[in-house]
Amino acid sequence: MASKPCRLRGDRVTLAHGGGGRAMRDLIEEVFTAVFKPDSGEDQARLMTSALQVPGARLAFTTDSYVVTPVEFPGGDIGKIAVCGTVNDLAVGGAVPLWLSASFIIEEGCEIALLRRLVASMAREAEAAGVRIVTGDTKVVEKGSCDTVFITTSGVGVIPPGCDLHAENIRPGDVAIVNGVLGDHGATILAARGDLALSAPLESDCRALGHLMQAVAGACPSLRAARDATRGGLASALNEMAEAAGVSVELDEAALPLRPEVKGMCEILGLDPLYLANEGALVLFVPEEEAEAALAAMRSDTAGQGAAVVGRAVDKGAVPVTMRSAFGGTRIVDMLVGEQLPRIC
Amino acid sequence: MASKPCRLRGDRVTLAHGGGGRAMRDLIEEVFTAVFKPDSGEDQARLMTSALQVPGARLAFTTDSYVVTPVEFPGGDIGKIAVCGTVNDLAVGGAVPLWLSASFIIEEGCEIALLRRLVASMAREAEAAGVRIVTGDTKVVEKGSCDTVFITTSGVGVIPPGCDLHAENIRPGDVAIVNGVLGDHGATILAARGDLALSAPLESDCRALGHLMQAVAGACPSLRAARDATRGGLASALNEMAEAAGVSVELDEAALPLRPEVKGMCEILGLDPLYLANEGALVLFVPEEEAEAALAAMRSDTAGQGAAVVGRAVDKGAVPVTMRSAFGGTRIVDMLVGEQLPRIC
Amino acid sequence: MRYVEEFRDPKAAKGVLAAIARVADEIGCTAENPVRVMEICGGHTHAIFRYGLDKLVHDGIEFIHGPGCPVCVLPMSRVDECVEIAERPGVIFTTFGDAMRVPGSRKSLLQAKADGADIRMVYSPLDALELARRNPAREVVFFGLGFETTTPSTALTLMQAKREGIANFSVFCNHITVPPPIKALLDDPHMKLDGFVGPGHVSMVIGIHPYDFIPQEYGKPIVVAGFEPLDLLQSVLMVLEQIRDGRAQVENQYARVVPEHGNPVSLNAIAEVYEERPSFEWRGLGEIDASGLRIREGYRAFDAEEKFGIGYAVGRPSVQEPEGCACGAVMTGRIKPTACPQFGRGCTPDTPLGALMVSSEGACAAYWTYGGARVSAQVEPAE
Amino acid sequence: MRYVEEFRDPKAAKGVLAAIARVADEIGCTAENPVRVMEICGGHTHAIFRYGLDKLVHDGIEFIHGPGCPVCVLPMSRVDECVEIAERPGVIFTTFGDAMRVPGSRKSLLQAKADGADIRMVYSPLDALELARRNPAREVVFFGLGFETTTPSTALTLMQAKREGIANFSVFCNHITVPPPIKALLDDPHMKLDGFVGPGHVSMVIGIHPYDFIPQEYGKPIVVAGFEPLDLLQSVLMVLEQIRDGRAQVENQYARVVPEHGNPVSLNAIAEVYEERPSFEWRGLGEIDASGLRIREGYRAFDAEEKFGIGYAVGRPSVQEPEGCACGAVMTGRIKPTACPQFGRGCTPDTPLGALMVSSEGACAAYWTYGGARVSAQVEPAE
Amino acid sequence: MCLGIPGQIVEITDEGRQMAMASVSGVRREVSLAPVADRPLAALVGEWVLIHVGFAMAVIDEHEAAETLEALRGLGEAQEALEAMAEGAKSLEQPA
Amino acid sequence: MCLGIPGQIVEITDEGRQMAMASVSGVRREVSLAPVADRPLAALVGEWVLIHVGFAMAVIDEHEAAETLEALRGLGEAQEALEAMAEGAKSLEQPA
Ligand code: SF4
Ligand code: SF4
Ligand SMILES: [Mg+2]
Ligand SMILES: [Mg+2]
Ligand SMILES: [Mg+2]
Ligand SMILES: [Mg+2]
Ligand SMILES: [Mg+2]
Ligand SMILES: [Mg+2]
Ligand SMILES: [Mg+2]
Ligand SMILES: [Mg+2]
Ligand SMILES: [Mg+2]
Ligand SMILES: [Mg+2]
Repeated sequence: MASKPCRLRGDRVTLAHGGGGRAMRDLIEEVFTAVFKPDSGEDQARLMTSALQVPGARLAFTTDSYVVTPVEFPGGDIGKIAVCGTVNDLAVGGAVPLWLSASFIIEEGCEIALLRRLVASMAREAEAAGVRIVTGDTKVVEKGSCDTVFITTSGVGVIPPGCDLHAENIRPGDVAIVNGVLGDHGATILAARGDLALSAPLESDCRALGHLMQAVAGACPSLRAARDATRGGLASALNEMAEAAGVSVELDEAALPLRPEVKGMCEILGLDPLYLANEGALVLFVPEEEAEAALAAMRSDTAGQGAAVVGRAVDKGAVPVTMRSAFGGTRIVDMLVGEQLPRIC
Repeated sequence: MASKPCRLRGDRVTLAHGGGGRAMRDLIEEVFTAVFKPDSGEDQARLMTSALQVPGARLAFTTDSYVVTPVEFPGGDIGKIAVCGTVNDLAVGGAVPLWLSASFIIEEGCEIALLRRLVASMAREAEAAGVRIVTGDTKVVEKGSCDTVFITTSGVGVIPPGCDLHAENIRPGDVAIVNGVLGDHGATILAARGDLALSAPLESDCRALGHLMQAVAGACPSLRAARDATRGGLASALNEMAEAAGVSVELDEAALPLRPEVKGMCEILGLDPLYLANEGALVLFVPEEEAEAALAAMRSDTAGQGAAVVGRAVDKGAVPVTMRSAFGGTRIVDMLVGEQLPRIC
Repeated sequence: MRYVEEFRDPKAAKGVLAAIARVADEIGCTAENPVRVMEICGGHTHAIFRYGLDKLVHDGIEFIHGPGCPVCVLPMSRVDECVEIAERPGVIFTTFGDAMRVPGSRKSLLQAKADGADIRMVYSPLDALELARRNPAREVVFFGLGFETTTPSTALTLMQAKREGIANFSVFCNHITVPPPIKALLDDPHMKLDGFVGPGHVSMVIGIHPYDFIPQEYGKPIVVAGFEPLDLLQSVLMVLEQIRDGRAQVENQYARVVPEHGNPVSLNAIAEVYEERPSFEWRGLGEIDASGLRIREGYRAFDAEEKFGIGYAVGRPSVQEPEGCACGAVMTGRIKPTACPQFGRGCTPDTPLGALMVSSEGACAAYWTYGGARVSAQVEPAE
Repeated sequence: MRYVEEFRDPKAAKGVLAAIARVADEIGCTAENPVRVMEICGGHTHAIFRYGLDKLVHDGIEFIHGPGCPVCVLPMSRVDECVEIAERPGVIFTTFGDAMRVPGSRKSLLQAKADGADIRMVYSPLDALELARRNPAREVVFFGLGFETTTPSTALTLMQAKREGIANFSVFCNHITVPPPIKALLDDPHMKLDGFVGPGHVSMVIGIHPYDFIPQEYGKPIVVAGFEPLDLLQSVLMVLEQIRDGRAQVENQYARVVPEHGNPVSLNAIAEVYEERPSFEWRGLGEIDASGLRIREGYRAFDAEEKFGIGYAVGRPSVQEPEGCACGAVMTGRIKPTACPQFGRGCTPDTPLGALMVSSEGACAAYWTYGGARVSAQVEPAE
Repeated sequence: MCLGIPGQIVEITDEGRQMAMASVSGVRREVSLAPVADRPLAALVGEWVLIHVGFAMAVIDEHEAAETLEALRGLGEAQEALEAMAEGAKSLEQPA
Repeated sequence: MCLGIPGQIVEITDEGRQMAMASVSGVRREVSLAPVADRPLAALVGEWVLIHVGFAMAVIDEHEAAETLEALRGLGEAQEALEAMAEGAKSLEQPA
C-alpha cells in the first residue's frame, strides 16, 4: 500500500486532537498506530497464544501509570519507562511478558514531534523486550491539566506452570541479590529536572528485565521471589518483601553497588541512595546454594552485569530490614517516609 | 482478622502519598486494596479461567484513560466511567469481560474522601458488571500537574469460540440499532462544568453494556458488529464503522432517540447531538430479519429500554454517513471536526 | 407553542415547496437561467444546508450565500491582534467558541491556547464580565464580534462594567453592520442578484427600514426571514411572488420576532457605547467605509485596542490572505465554494485556510459538512 | 583526598573505640553512672545513629542530644506564619526541603502546597533569588532558617538582592544562634552534663572562642567536631581525656575546616544584614533572650515580616504545643525520646506531632529511623 | 449569524440587574432582560423570548407566530388536497 | 544542623558575582565563593571547599586533615598491634 499523505497539520497537539473526530483519528493513525501496527481497527485486541492453553499456565496482568518530569532524560524517556516498567512488573512475577496496552494523556500544546519520539522509543523497547503493544488510547487535556504527557501501560503475560514466585517463599538463609548499581534513575531525574541546578554524568538505569529474569529462573530452580525496586528504592522493596515473608533482611552496606556520582548527589542533598528510585533494578532472593548460579546467569545478561549479593534473609527480628555499615554499626533501614526531600540539615 | 487501625492521616493527598514509602502504602491499603481486595500483594495479578482454555477462545485486551471534568456529575463519576467504559470496550468486541486493572494519577491536594467515593463507585460497577479489579497503581503528581484525578483502566476478557464481531462484517441492508437516548452524557457534563452557567435535569448515561451485549449476541446469531458511541458521538462511531465495512449508512433523523433537554442544550450552544459524547450508548448492526429479535433482547435489559432502529447500511456511496431529516432533506453526517465548540453563529 | 418544531412541519413544507414551484414556473426560471436569491445571513446558509433546502426547492432557484457571518468576514489581521492580546502576560482572553479555529497569519486562538495563552470560551459577554469580577488581578478581554444582533449585548455589558467600575475588563471591538456590505455588493457590476432573504435576528434589533434602500435604490425585493426551514421557504416564496408581480418591497416574514422599528433599548445601548469607524477591514472585501463600530470616548477605558495599543488604535498592516484562497470571491457570491482550487484539498474543516471553512455559517464549511457539493466534488487530498 | 571515606576507616575506628574504652575505664564511668556528653548539633545526632556510634562506644558514655537542629526548635507559631505568607495570592514561597513536613497548628508547608499554595523547595537561597529575577510579577519569599552556618548564605543573598535592586524578594528570617541555648541549658538545675561535642559547621563561621564561657564559667570541656564517624569518636575521646585529666578547655578536632577565629567574610555579612532580636521563641524552650536575628533597618525592604505584616513585626501569639508532646523535655536532654508518651504511638515520622520526629536531625526521628530505641520500644499504634 | 433561541422566562432572579431564569426545553440559564425591559419585569414571567448570547433580545409575538403558522399550514393542506385529487384522478385512470 | 559537603572547585564561572563550578564526586553545581574570596578567585581552582546551601563556606586545610587522619590511623594501628599481641598470647596459651 502506498503511504498515505500526512493529514496531521501543525506542530502541537490541540484540544481538537482529543475530540473524537477526524483530527483525533489523524493523530492516532499517523503518530500511534502507524508505529505500533495493531492487528485491527477495533478498540480491543483479540489475542491467543498456545502458552496460555498449557494446563497450569496462568495469565499475569499488571498496570502502571508513568508521570516522570522531564519526559526525556539521559538514558531514557517516559515511553521507554512505560514499556520497561510494565514488562518488569510481569517479569518479576515469573511471567513471560507478551502484550502491552498503552494509554496516553496528552497536554494541549504538547509537541507532536515529542510524541513521535516517545512512540518510537516505546516500539524499540517493546521489540527488544519481545512484547507487542496491541491496544491503546489517547486523551487530550487542557493546558495545565497534565504535565506534557502521562502514559499508562498495562501488561499481560503468561506464567508457565509450576512457576510461583512470591515474597512469602523467602526463607531465613536466602541471599538477596541485585542486578547492578542502584539509584541511577532517581539521581538522573533529580539532575535533569534542573531546579536544583545540579549536573552529573549519569544515565537512568531504565531497562527491561524480562530476559534477565528468564535467565535467572532457568539457572535457579529454587528462585524464591523477585521485585523491581522502583519508587521508594531498594529499601522499600526489601521492607515489603521481608514483611510479606515474615523474615528480616540484613543488608551489607559495603556490598551495595553505587556509583560515586550517585553518592555525591546524595551527600549534597542529604538523601539516602537506598530510597532513590530505580527503573531497571532487580532484587531477588535465592537459597544460598544457588547464589553463584544466579550471579553467573545474571552477569551473562546485559542488564545483570553488576549483579551482587547485598544481604540475606534471617529469622524475623524486631524490624524488617537492617544494614551493617562498613564502619561496624548496624542501623534500621525503614520504609521511606513520605518522599525524600532535599535537606540542608 | 480485626480491622487494622487507620493509619492514614489528613484529609488530602500530598506528594508524600506518592513517594513509594509508608504513606503510599497506607493510602493504597486503606483506600484502594481494602475495597478492591486483590488476591495478593504482588504487583501483578495471576489469573486463570477455564473459558480461556476452550479451543478457539481468544483473549480480548483493551485500555482507556478517563479524564472527565468534573470528576463527579449527575449520574456518575470518573470511577464509574472508568469501569463501564472499559467493560464496554470489551463487550462490544464480543468478549465476556473478566478482569480490570485500575491506575490512578492523583493531583496533590485531592481529597481522600473523594478517592474513597470513586473507589466505592468502581467496586459497585465492577460487581454489577461481573468483573474484578485485580491489579492497580497510584501516582501522585504536583498541584497543577493533573486535574484532580485521572483513571486508566485496562480490561481483559474472553471471546468465545466462533464469535467474531467486527465492522467489516456489516453488509448493505443491515439495520443500525441504538440502545437508547443519545447525548445525555455530553450534555450533562457541559452543564456540570458550570462555566456556561447552564443547568438541566439530566444524568449521564454512563453504564456497563456487558449484559446487554450478551443478551443481543444470544438473540441474534448474525450480529455483525457493535460499538459504544463515546467521544465524537454516534456520528463518529458510524463513520468509523461504515468506512471499515465499505458501506454507507443512512440515518433517519426522526428515529433518533433524544431527550428534549439534550435538544435544548444543543440549540442554545449551537451543537449537534449526533456528536455529543455518550458513556452507555451502544450501536450495533444486524441483518434486517434479526432486527426485531435484537430490539426485543435489548429491551429486556435495563440498559436497552430505549432501543430503536435508527438507520441502515446501504451500498457504499459518496460519503459514509448521511441522514434524512424529518423535513425531507438529506445531509451528510461527517466525522466530528476537532471538538464541538459552543457557538453563537 | 415552542416556536421551533412547529416551523419544521413536513406537511406544510410540501405545501410551500409546491407553491414555490408554481411561482417559479410562472416566472419561468430554470436551472440554466435561475432566479438568484442571496441569503445575506450565515445562519440562513447553515439552515439551507442542514435541511437540504437547496435540493428541495425548484431547480430554477439558486441560493447565493452572502457575507453575513461575522466570523467569516473577520480579516486575518484581526485574528493576529487577538492572539497578540491573548498572549500578553496576565490576560484572560474570552471569546465565543466560533472564533477559536479561525486561522490568523501565525496561529488561531486554539493554537495560541495550546501554546499557553489563557483563552476561555464563554457563552455570553456577561460571563466574561463575571470572570473579571472574580479575577481582579487579571486583565479580562472579551472578543466582541458580530453584527447588530450581538452588538447590544456587549454594549449593555460595558454599560454594566462602567456602572460597577470594573477596571480590569475591556472589549476588543469587531462589531460590524449589515447594510454597508449589501450596498457594496449591489454596487458590484459582476453581481447579478434578483432578491434577498434578509437577516431575521439583525432585524430584530434594527427593524426592517434600514433595508429600504434595496427596493428603493436598487429595485430588488427583500424578505426578512426567520431561521426554521419553513421560515426560509416561506421567505423564498415571498421573494418569488414579488418578482412575479414586479414588486420590490421590504417584507417581514419573521414578524413574531422582528418589530418594524427594531428594539429601542438595544439601539440606544449601541448608540451609547459605540460609534461608526471611518472604515473597517472585511475578509475578502477589503476596507468598507462606515461598516464597523468602535468604542466611544466615554468608554475608552474599556477599549482593548486603546488599553493594549493595538489594531486601529496604532495603525495596522493588512495581512495578505493565504495564497490560492478564493474566500473573497466566494463571500461575495461570485463563485461557489467548489470552484475554489483549495476546496477539499488544502482547505477542509480540519485544516481550514479561510474562515469560510471554519464557521458553521461559512459557505465552504456548509458545502463540505452537509454535502451540497462534496458529493460531486469528491476530492483526494493533494500531495 | 576526598575528605569523606578517609574518615570512615573501620580500622582507625577500632583504635579510637579502644582508646575511648580505656579512658572511660580510667574515669570509671559505667552504664549506671555514665559520663553524659551532649552533642549540641543535630548533624552529630544524625551521624551517631546512622553509624550506630551509641552502641559502639563504651557503655559508660551516654549521648545527650542537644537543641542544635534549626528545624526542631522552630516553634509551631513560626510554621503557621510561613503558611500564612505562602497562602497570600501572588507569593512564591521558597524553602529548604527540611521544613516542608514540620507541623504547624493548622497545617505543614507540605499540606499548604497540596492545598494550592505555590511552595518550592530550593537548594540555596541563591536559587530563590533567581526565581525572583525570573518572576518579576510575583513576590518570592525565602524561608531563612538555620544557625550561624546558614545565616551568611541568606545575608550574602540579601546583599546581592539589594545591589541588584530586586524588589520582589524577601526573607522570612528565623536565624538563631548557638551560644544562648547552651547557656540556658547549663543554667538549668535539672541538667547534668559532663562535656560537649561542639558544632563543627557553626564553628567554621564563628570560630571556637564563642564557647570559651563553657569551660571558663561552667567548668565543662567542649570539643568542636567534624561530622564523619571518626571525627565524632575522636571528639568523644578528647572530651573524655579532658575529664580524666581534670581539664576544661575548648578544643578543635575539626581543624581542617574550622579556623580559630571563624570566617571573616561571613561574620561581616551577618553583621551587615542582621541584628539581634531582643528575644526569640524556641520550640520546647520558650522565648530565649538575644537568641535570634532579625533584618536590620537598611534591609527592611527585604524583610518578609515587615512586607507582609506578620510575626514579630506585629506582635504574635505563641501557639500551644500539641498535647502530650514532650518535645521540650527531649530537646533539652531531660528525657529520651522513648520516654515521650507519644513516641511510636501518636507520633511517627509519617505522622509527626513534634518537629523532633520530622527532621532527620531530630532526636526522635533518629531514634525511630535508625532504631536506637525502636527495637526495644516496639509499640503498636494506639487506637 | 446570530444563533437565536426561543426560551421561556420562568423567574426573575435579580430585579436590580434585570436578570431572569429562562428555560429552553428544560435547560435553564440566567439571561439579561435589559433589551425587553420596557415593561414591568414581572410581566415577562411566562413569556417566550428570543435569546442571544445570554440576552433576551425580543419578546416573541404569539399572535404573529400563529398567523404565520396558519398560512404555512394552509399551504400544506391545500397541497394535500391537490395531491389527493391527483391520486383520485390517477386511480380513476387505471382500470379497476 | 548544617549539612556541609566537601567539594572541589573546578572552574570560575562568573568572576564578578564570585561564582564557581564545584564538583562533588562528579556532580557539579555552581556555588558562591564569596565567603572564601579573601584571595584571588583563580587561586581557588583545584581547592577543596566545604559547601553549604550553595556557598563555599571554608577552604579545607589539607595539612590539618592529614594530621587528624594520621592521629586516627595511629590509634588504629596501635590497636591492631595490641590485638595481634593478644592473639599471639592466646595461641601461646593453647597447647599445640
Ligand atoms: S475553500 Fe477554503 S480557501 Fe477556498 S474559499 Fe473556501 S474557505 Fe477560502
Ligand atoms: S515523640 Fe513526637 S511528640 Fe514526643 S518528643 Fe518526640 S517529636 Fe515530640
Ligand atoms: Mg504494576
Ligand atoms: Mg511498576
Ligand atoms: Mg514493580
Ligand atoms: Mg479509547
Ligand atoms: Mg479502549
Ligand atoms: Mg472506550
Ligand atoms: Mg469504544
Ligand atoms: Mg505500580
Ligand atoms: Mg441574523
Ligand atoms: Mg554544624
